[in-house]
Amino acid sequence: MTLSVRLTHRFGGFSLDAAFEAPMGVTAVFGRSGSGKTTVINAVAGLLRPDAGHVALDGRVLFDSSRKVFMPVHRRRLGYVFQEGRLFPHLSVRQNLDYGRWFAPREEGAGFDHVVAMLGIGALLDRRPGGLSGGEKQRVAIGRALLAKPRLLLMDEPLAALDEERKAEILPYLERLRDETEIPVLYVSHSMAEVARLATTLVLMEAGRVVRAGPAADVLSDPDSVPALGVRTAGASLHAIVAAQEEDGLTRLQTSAGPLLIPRVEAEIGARLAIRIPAQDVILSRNRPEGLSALNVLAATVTAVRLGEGPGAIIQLRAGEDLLLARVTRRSALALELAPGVACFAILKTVAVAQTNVGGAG
Amino acid sequence: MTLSVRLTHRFGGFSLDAAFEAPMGVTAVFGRSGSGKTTVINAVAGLLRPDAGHVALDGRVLFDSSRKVFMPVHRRRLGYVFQEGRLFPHLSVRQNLDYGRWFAPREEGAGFDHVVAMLGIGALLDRRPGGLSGGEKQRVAIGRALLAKPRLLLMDEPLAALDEERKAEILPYLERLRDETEIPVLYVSHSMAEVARLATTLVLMEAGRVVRAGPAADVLSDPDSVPALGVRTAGASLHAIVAAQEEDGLTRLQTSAGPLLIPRVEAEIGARLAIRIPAQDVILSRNRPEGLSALNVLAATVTAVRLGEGPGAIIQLRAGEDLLLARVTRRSALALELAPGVACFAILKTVAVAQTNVGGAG
Amino acid sequence: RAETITVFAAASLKTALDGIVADWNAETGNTAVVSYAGSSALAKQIQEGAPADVFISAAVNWMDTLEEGKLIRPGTRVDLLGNSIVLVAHGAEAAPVEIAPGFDLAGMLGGNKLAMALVDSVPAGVYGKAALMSLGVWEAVAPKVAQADNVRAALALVATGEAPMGIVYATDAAAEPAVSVVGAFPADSHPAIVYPAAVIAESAKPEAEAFLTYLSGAKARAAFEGQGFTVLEK
Amino acid sequence: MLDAVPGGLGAALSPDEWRAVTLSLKVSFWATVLSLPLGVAVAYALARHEFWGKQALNGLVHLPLILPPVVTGYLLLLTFGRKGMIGGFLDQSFGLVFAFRWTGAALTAAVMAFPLMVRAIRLAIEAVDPKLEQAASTLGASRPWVFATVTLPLILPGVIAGAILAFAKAMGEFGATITFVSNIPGQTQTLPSAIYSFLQVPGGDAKAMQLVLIAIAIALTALFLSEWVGRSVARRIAGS
Amino acid sequence: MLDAVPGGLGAALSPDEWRAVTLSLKVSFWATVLSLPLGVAVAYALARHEFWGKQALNGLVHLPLILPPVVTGYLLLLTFGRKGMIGGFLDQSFGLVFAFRWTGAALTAAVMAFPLMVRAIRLAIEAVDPKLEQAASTLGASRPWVFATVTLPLILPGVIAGAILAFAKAMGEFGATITFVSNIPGQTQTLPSAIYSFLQVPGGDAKAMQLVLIAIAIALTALFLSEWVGRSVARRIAGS
Ligand SMILES: Nc1ncnc2c1ncn2[C@@H]1O[C@H](COP(=O)(O)OP(=O)(O)OP(=O)(O)O)[C@@H](O)[C@H]1O
Ligand SMILES: Nc1ncnc2c1ncn2[C@@H]1O[C@H](COP(=O)(O)OP(=O)(O)OP(=O)(O)O)[C@@H](O)[C@H]1O
Ligand SMILES: [Mg+2]
Ligand SMILES: [Mg+2]
Repeated sequence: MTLSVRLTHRFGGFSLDAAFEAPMGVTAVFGRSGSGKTTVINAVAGLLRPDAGHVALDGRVLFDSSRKVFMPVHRRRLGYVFQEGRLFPHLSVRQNLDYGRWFAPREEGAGFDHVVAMLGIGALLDRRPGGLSGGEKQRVAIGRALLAKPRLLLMDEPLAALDEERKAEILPYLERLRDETEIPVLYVSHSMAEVARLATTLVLMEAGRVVRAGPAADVLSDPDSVPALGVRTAGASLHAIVAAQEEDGLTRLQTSAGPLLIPRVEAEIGARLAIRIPAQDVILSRNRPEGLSALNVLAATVTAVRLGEGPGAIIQLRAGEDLLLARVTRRSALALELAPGVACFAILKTVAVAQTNVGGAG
Repeated sequence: MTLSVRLTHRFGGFSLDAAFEAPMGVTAVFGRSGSGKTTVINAVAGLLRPDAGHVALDGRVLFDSSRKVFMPVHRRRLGYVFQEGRLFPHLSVRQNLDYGRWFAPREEGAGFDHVVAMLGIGALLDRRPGGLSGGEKQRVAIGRALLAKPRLLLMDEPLAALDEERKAEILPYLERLRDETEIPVLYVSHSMAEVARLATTLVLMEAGRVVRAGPAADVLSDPDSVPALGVRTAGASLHAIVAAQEEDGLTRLQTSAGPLLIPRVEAEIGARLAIRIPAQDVILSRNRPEGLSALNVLAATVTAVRLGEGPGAIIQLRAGEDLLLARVTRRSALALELAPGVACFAILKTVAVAQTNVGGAG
Repeated sequence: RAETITVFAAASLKTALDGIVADWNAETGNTAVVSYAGSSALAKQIQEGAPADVFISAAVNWMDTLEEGKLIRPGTRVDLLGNSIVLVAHGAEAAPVEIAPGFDLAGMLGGNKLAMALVDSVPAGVYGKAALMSLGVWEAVAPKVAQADNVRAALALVATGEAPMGIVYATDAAAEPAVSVVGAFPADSHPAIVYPAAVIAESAKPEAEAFLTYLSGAKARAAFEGQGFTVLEK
Repeated sequence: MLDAVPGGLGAALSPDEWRAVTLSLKVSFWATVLSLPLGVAVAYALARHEFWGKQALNGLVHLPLILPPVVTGYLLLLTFGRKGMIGGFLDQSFGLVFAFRWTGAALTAAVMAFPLMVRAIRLAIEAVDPKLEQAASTLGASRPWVFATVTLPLILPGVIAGAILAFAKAMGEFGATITFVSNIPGQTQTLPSAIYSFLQVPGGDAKAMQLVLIAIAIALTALFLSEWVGRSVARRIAGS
Repeated sequence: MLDAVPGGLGAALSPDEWRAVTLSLKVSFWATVLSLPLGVAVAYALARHEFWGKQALNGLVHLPLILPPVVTGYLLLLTFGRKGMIGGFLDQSFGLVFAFRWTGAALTAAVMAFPLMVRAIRLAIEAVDPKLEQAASTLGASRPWVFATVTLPLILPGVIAGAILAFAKAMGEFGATITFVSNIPGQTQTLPSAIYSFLQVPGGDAKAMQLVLIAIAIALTALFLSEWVGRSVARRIAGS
């Protein structure tokens, strides 16, 4: 399934002109406040009729201004998690969750009990949305969208109102959704941790325009997209296979660059994972360091150096078959004489690989 | 100025029983979704009349159930930034911002132009809130509260809807507010980065109860509070004085444990700063490492070791006069033979000290 | 010195009275303003101190009530006008009906209604009911009576054909082209239809009595008769 | 049922007056119930749609409010009377007769109360956040479903308010009713007609006031009932 | 101003009829304007407060809707007439006379239109999110200020709707007016009273219809004006 989007639209002072393809998996739309993310997602949902453009989901045309096609919202079969919940105030939480099921085909999908348990909203089922806390509301909204068994999930900062632990609980479910079902997801978020973990495709927006779009791994590991992403959110992904579950609570992975120890991941031996390594969590060394608390040292070769305007530099490395990004100071880059072709070691703290940065291979 | 809060309240299945003191500065209320944070803040604001308790701001009693005192909301002089904006739909952005000024004393305070520029909402002034994006709305809400010149600021996840860069722009202003004015701030957030940067006092809530409260530095550097905070958000703060602005864009700080290089901070030489060092950004080594891209190596002594239930361990270190926390794997802790009294080196990436983690000394 | 007097008059007098008032105003230089409403409303207003100088009622009983309440100036009450009630039928050329004791009105109506004013409260209805009773046909007709709140509404029911027949004042019937008078009720079949008039006790204006006198004058007589009223001799 | 009302008021009423009371209830009830769906539909159209002739429809709905009731009654007579255009058609096609029947009284009451009903419902609809309706449609609900499951429940207090307002108005309607269907005891004599009759004769005030009290009692009961229902609905929505 | 209306309708009207038109406008205008603050206050009290006697107040407000207009007019005559309790008091204390003055017609119109006005405004108030009012009070606004700067602007469409509804109702009010203040040309003869007069005599229908058209024209103008104002207010709120 593929979503293809091409849109132009004007509001007073703001003009949108965006085009991208969202293949299977999670397509994250990333950009500053006011860059037009919600506008794009609304146009896909059919809540906004754009001035011109074309939107198709898996060949089915949802909107085509040239042929005057505009499929009504309710026929598009989307699950939309809104930035502000939008729960039905007159229905109980249970009835809110059930709402989309009236219209969904009877085919199998996420089960009610399963979704409720995963979102931790079992105790709320008989309450009305009026008295729920901000995070509780958002969890119910997510459940409601999931249970509508949509052909496309639209999520507008669905986790912004949730605490870290709750996020960490829900993210794996979204991953499973991405990996096990054929539902493409259009995901708006300000959190690069979320985006990097979930996204298979990344669309970077700025002032109504798409400045970069492509497979998440490519965009994230490209030093040139660092300015658009923000220096602190850049980072690349390593592909790995689970090699062993060690008894002190670590999981040993095999990557093309060597072994990697991370906090335990509940996965079968042999399972494929993608590990996001934020650029600023990587330390470089010209010679193999000894006696550090950091357990992971990968041999690598510098492939590109991009000096920023500030005191930092982004170093792109090849470690085995994967690309890594490291963010170091310009001073260190000079001191260590880092330049394309130079061999070095990438040091990585085991604990820095957080649960949110481990995803099933997308 | 001090806010003292003692409250009990029941809603259907939820019961609140919380007491804490919020001295000058920012008191962060941290806890999971549904733990009662908004309920506490509403009781302080006077939007909720709790079953029993006592709330006083700087000796002035706002609520006292035993003496049946309940000061009306509008006389409390608070600036409340709500979780959901609550802008006045019939007023322009400018009029929204001006709203509280009608009732505020003419004394000096944050100027209109200043606040508008800082929040980047100059272009929106003549618009109505209806068409603003989520982040734009929240910025206006923050401005509106600031311009009311409150004696107490209440902020309920004010930055949750903002992107990282916008957050990074607004945070320093909140810090300045904290440092330059005498306005105490009660700040609810899910983001430990924000909390750790802003909070002078920390109140950790769980299921309606205060599980820990105290000066942020103490709570954050105490290995015992790690479970309540969540392992990934623990960390301590170093006190530092700006020593020099280097020409390659770095700032050299002097700490009691030695020099520290961080990305440029706009501060006078001699200014005092607090640098938050997240526990998971610290790498430990028994011998002084050489040839690393990490520029900061501090000599330290282990003061406490706390092994977690998982594969991790929290090491508390004394570096000069400050306490640091480091999160390492249990395996490394054993391999490096870390135990109280052991001397070691803490390695810190320069770039890991993000703008959001540098604050004026609270 | 010109004076303004206020006349409270039954609404059915409007056409005739408007002309007479215009004449009187022109001749005397005084001004008479007329408030037209139902006799009951006007009487009640007079009871509550309305600033009326002259009252012309379509209902004898309301004038009696005012007189008992000493609300009209003694000696000024006159029976000003007379009227008659007629049986009308829908259509411009309906066949005449002979109205006599026991005539088969109910049979003529068949399943349809006889339009009247409210038979227990509005004068035209009261007179009509009395006539039918004295003719001995009320029992049979009663279930078929549709009562309107005034004569004009009853007439409208016949004019539209909603009811084939109705009992209304001769004055109203004459002016409605969509109905035809098919018979007149004998004058002795019901109490005399009288429009009493009087000066109100609280009125301090001599012009009020002069106006009342003028209403019995030749010019006024012509105007009333032009509308189908009979002007009663003193 | 009503005959069981004990003592005082009830005892002093003649059978005709009792019949006026029950007839008024019947007329008002059916006028309200039957015009409610149309009222909701018209209110929805006026609140949420732009269409050709919208202002004309709006004006038409409000006419009975603006016109003296006698005029409305007369116009009804001309159109819905047996010789009237619509009335004649309905009579011949469906045997549905309004003239001199309680059905006509109900029609009149419905027409007279319609503007009040539509206004109340329309305001309620305008207060519903369209974002909630959008949310429902993204979940697969078509327009009618969205209306039935989201809009309608949310405007329920407004609909109840509108219905009760209409009921109260119908209970008090007199001028148009008597003009259109006249006053036939037991068939079209409603409570207000009976009251009017008593006010027309000297000394009838006491009797009239007795009936007025009955009218007030009925209408206020309906009113308080609606307040109570409206409030409990609102409370349910605000969260248990 | 009105005399300048050209041709047709205007030309054929007698001075008395013109006076009825202008008087109706005056009466309806003042009835609406003067009762509006009270209407807003009562609507606010009913929507947002619990107090002793609330249901009694609610019932009282709705009485004119429930009662046949003649009854309301008669009750007004009894209480506000010169011999009535309140009327006598107001006359002696303030020289304020309602009976048989245009002020009485305005009072009647206000009373008759009050339930409609209050209902409309109350629904609008109930639709305002109390959270916005809370936000205003945290910014330092006292209850009255919150009302003036937040609640009132937000309910403006409802207030306008209520006012226009009241105006339209006042323009059409007849039964109670003629019963209370009679039908004195130039003083208390409103447009509907004039229409009534013409309907009571043979051959008056044409004239009556002419006046009806004028009444419709005025009321519909007001109605469309209110729609337009309400819509532009709503648009302003929705965002430029
Ligand atoms: N209905 C509207 N009328 C006018 N301007 C609008 C409207 N809706 C959105 N805009 C403007 O379009 C721009 C993009 O809005 P949008 O909501 O898509 O931003 P966003 O990327 O979702 O931001 P955020 O992250 O803050 O939610 C903003 O500048 C906004 O003010
Ligand atoms: N009016 C109410 N009626 C019933 N329960 C309520 C009400 N308001 C809050 N609660 C319950 O009280 C608990 C605390 O709510 P509160 O809004 O204070 O949480 P919170 O800590 O702010 O959560 P979040 O981070 O999700 O905003 C929740 O379980 C909530 O459902
Ligand atoms: Mg958005
Ligand atoms: Mg909250």
